[in-house]
Amino acid sequence: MMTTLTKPTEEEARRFTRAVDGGRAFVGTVMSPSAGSSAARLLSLGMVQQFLEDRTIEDFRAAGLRLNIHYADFGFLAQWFDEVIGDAELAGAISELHATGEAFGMLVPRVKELLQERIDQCEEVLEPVAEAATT
Amino acid sequence: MAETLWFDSATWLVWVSPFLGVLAAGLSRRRDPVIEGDRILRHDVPARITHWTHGIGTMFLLISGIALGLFFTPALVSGGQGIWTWMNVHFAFVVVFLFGTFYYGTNTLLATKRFREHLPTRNAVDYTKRHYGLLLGFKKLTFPPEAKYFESEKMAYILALASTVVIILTGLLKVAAHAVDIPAGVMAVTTPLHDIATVAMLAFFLAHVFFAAVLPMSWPVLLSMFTGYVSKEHAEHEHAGWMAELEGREITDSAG
Amino acid sequence: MGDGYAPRILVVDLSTETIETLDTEEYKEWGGGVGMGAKLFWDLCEDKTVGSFDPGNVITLGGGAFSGTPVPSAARTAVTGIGPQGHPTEWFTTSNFGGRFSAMLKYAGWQMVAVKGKAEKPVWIDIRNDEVTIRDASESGDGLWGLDAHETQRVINKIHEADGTWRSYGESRDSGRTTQHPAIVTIGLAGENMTHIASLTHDGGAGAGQGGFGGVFGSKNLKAISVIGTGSIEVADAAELLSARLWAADNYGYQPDDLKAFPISITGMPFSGIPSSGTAFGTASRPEGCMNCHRSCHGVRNARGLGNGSHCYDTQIYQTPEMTATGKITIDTQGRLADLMQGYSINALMLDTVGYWLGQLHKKGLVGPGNVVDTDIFEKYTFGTYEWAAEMLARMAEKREIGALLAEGPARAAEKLGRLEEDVKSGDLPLQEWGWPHHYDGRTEAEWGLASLLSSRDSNAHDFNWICMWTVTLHTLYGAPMPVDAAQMAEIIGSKVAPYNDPMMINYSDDAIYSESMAKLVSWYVAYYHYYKNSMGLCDWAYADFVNPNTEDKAGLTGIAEPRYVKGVTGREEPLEDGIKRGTRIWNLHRAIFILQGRHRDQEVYGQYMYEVPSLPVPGYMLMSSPNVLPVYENGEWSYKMVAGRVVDAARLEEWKSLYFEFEGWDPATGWPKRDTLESMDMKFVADELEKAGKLGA
Amino acid sequence: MADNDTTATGSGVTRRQFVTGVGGAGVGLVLGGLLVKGFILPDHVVAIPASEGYLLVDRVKCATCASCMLACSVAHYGRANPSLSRIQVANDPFGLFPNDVAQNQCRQCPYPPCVDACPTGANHADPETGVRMIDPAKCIGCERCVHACPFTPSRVQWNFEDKHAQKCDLCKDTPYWDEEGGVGGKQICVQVCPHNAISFTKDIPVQTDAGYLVNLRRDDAWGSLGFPVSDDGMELSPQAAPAASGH
Repeated sequence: MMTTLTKPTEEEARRFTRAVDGGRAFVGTVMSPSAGSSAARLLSLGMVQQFLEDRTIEDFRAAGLRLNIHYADFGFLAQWFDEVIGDAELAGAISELHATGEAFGMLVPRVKELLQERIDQCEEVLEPVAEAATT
Repeated sequence: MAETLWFDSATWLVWVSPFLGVLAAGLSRRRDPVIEGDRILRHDVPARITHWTHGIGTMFLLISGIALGLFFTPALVSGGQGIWTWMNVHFAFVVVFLFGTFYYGTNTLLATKRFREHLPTRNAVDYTKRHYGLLLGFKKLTFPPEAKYFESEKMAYILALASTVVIILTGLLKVAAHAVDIPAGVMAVTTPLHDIATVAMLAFFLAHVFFAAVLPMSWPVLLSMFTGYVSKEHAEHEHAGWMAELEGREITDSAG
Repeated sequence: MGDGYAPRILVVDLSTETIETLDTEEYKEWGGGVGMGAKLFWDLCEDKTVGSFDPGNVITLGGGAFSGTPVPSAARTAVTGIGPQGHPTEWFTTSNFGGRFSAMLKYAGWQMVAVKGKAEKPVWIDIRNDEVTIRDASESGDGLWGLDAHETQRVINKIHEADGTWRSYGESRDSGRTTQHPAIVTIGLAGENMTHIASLTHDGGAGAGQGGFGGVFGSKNLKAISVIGTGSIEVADAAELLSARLWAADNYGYQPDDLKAFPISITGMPFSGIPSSGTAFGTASRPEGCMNCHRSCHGVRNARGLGNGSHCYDTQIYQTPEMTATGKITIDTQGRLADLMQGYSINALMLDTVGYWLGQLHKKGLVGPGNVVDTDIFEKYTFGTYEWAAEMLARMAEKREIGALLAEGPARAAEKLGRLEEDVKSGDLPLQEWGWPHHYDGRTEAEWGLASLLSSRDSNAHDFNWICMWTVTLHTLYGAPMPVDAAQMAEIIGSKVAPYNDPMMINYSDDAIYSESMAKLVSWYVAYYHYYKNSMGLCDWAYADFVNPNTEDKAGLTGIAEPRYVKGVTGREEPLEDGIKRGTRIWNLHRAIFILQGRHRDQEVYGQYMYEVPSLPVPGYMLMSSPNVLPVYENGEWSYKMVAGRVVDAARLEEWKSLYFEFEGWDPATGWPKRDTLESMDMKFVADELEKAGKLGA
Repeated sequence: MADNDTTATGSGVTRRQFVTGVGGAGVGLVLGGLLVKGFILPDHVVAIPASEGYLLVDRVKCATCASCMLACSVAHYGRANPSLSRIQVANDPFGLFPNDVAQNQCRQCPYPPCVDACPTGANHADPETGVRMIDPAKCIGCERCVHACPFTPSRVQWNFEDKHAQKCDLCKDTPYWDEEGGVGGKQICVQVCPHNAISFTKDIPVQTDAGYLVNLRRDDAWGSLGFPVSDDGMELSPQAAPAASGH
């Protein structure tokens, strides 16, 4: 996917990558065949990106019953980025993907890519600042 | 010699033993019972030899056979060495038993009278009732004029004879199986037969030991199996029929 | 002719250290497992209202007719008795575990074992065929007390000199011999210390977690039951049984060397499910099967301490905290924790539930030294790390610090803190029913929740869950073509759920879950798992098999296979509907025991969150949610639909309960069985007892 | 002289003389025969034909489920009992992959010590197929074959319920199974193994563990499970019965 997100300012980068407190976490779902479903509280952009796993139906077949689905509702995820993180642009991009109506598993790699792109952008913006701070 | 089975390595002894018995019978000189003063010769030397070789053989065969038993009891011995030891014990007494039994059998062939005196007569039921009824305290009964062997013993003899024949035939087949290929179907009948005959043999053996050795009244006769002689007094009381025969007179039955 | 049963039932009274035997014949009508177990409990437990740790409690273990025979996937051992996990009442309940125990028990000549009373000092029961010894487990004896559950088994193996070569039990040539290890069920510290969260551990990773029976062992001063058997289980029709086994595996199972024959998607497919992955957590591992099972879902790793034999929830007890804290899930954490947990004999759901709950309270600032939840664990360790979890397990097992409170189980702990109502309502402590942690979701998978609510535990039977929810949801989420469409699924399942045979039973629409079709579904579901699985011994991971990817028409083996197994093992002609009747009978007996313990329909309500919190994630909410897609019949047609997002309607649930009680022949006012119903099932003895207690349905 | 049997038979020989003759001749015959057998005839060497079938196992693939054991005992006896199985899977519940399991199958040895040890020919090579098997009816329960087996645990078992030795017959004689067994037919353990971790071959395997322990993992299927399809890098100890890990 081509870059679609605008480069954030230093202030935005800090905001987009911050960890929120537990009460405002995004709740992902771990679906386990044996354990049922449980909630994963995701506090930051980075954690969401790590949480989402790029899997295919083949992976589930090979793993037998030991592989879990890491599920996030992309509609709610977009809402969370918008309302809690304050990254309306990322929220919009996720919403757009969500609106395609494609299967969750098909969207995961694209959402992950999007999130990674945002993470990279923020790191890019914040790195010189961090370096400056240490020198 | 952990795994040596004499049945396997010394099979020939089993074959030679019956012939030795036959040979011994051929070479033996027998003496009939006779009154010698106040005692009576009841069992001559060959009788005693055949009795004890057969009897001791039977006892150890029963013990070892039951310990090893394939079909009628869990084996009393543990696996491996225990089995081999007991099989060898069984073997040793097979040799002894066969010698004694064939010795006896041949003797009997040579003197059918000896065989006949072991067979029950038409008095069997009546005598036995009176004999043991009296022992059990039925005072109104009178002691029957038993011959050399009690009628009850004679009946048991038939059982012993039958089981011995079956045991020997099946046993020899089992031994033969160590040397030649005997069809499995034959062995499938042989082994259980051997075991069933053993049960019969055991029943006879226990009864025999009880009546002939455990009951005090039989002790004089037991002794005679070692010395050959019983007292005249004993014979007159217990074997009135026999005494009459030895003295060449009519048998009188007090109940008759 | 044999009928698959072992001849005797062993009753051990630990108070008097005496052994009693019962004739299995008297109990065969109950199948085995939780059927026989409940009847044994009925007969042997004099006062059914006692607490779980009372010496009067009776615990039974054992399998059914199928156990230890070539019936595929029939290795479960069922446990029954009063369990300490239940809340507010410690209900009579059941649990089960895989492995070899029930089979070995039968080879030893015992169909079931029941333990009552309480030993004066720690003991263990050593069963060697018909020789049963109550042995000293304390320091003065075999020194088992205080050992972890794995070490205990190693010591017992040593006592037996079990080394995989032939060894004899008895002095005779014809004494039994075996190369096998004894099957041992045992407890670790959590059981010894009589916690409410203790499991029974068997082998490396088999265990009965739910119910808390580890604590019952502890309360009886019973460290372990070890059994070695060398006898035979004679089956009625061996040729039919072997043929059924091969027929099932060849036509319905996976084909081990033909990848193409592997099912399109295995996750939801019961009988055809393939072996566990050969690389659990990235380390080579052996897919290991329970006794005579074709599924092989356990795993033996190549390094010690990595959850050997564990395979299930036990390897996932701390996934989300680790994920949340570190962004990944590692064998180093999960595998080691699985081993620790098995060693302590702690119910796998407990660390997960307690961890989540404390995590929530911690975020609310309620946890810390001197705080509402008075503990320093968050100060000393980081939540999400191995160290935090290992410390928490140790504290719970040893009843140390906050562990003393948590060892009471989450419901009692929250109650003591005065937080039960609030935290269950918010979903911070999702206890769906009877203090049981949320597992599968009764809001969407109605039969699962309802069966749990009307029994005494999380129903944990995945018959419909694998097919109707997992398969469909997985395929939906990953955009894969469905093995069968919704109409086909309804038709196939409808054809298999005799005697009702109503395709509408799997209609999970918002309305249908309160209808009579759901009453039928719950009734069938409960009867099937009470009889075929928990009594006869079939494993929940393989049965019922409704939809199967290996057949032309996608119809699984359920309905055909069970009667074949029954025929092969017992010689009895028993069509599926007759088996369902047996299951219903067992279900009624269980119900009667609950009622004697004080059960009334008014108590049968879910944890409050089920009525209030929708089962879909909304920012800021904790929900125990999942995007469940299920078959629905709406506007005249079948479809798969995401039904997540709904809550339970309290009023409609109450109406449905009345409807269901009527359906089962129970009094709708109370939920108590009626005399007619019980007598029609030849259970006059139950009706009499209920009447005596004034609890017979009107 | 009490001996009253002096009656001459028709040929002029007394019965006593006759039996003496028979006894003596019999003794002579047996002893003579022994002499001939021992000193004159060469030691007879019986060549035992090779078995035409063998079981191979893959213990890396084995699920330790004992399906083979139960099926074996049911097919042969109509009873489920691991102790009566002719293949013995021994596993250590606390062992480590891949050395936690041994699949102890009979190797149908080319020079079978168990057949040699049998005193009655009960343990024999099937004349048609060479499979080493036991005729229970001929077994006298001496257990020599059980102890003669060079492998541990012994591949010949004492069937303590039916009281005879037993060993793998490649399912030639399975009264409780409908299928044709033996060399030309099926073997229940091979059929029932959920992982195909037991296979049948007509080729004589190499006479070491390596010949009988084979890799039966097909790359496509087992590799897709993430399962090690190659033995390389796996430290496989020689197949031995695993002990309970008591350390």
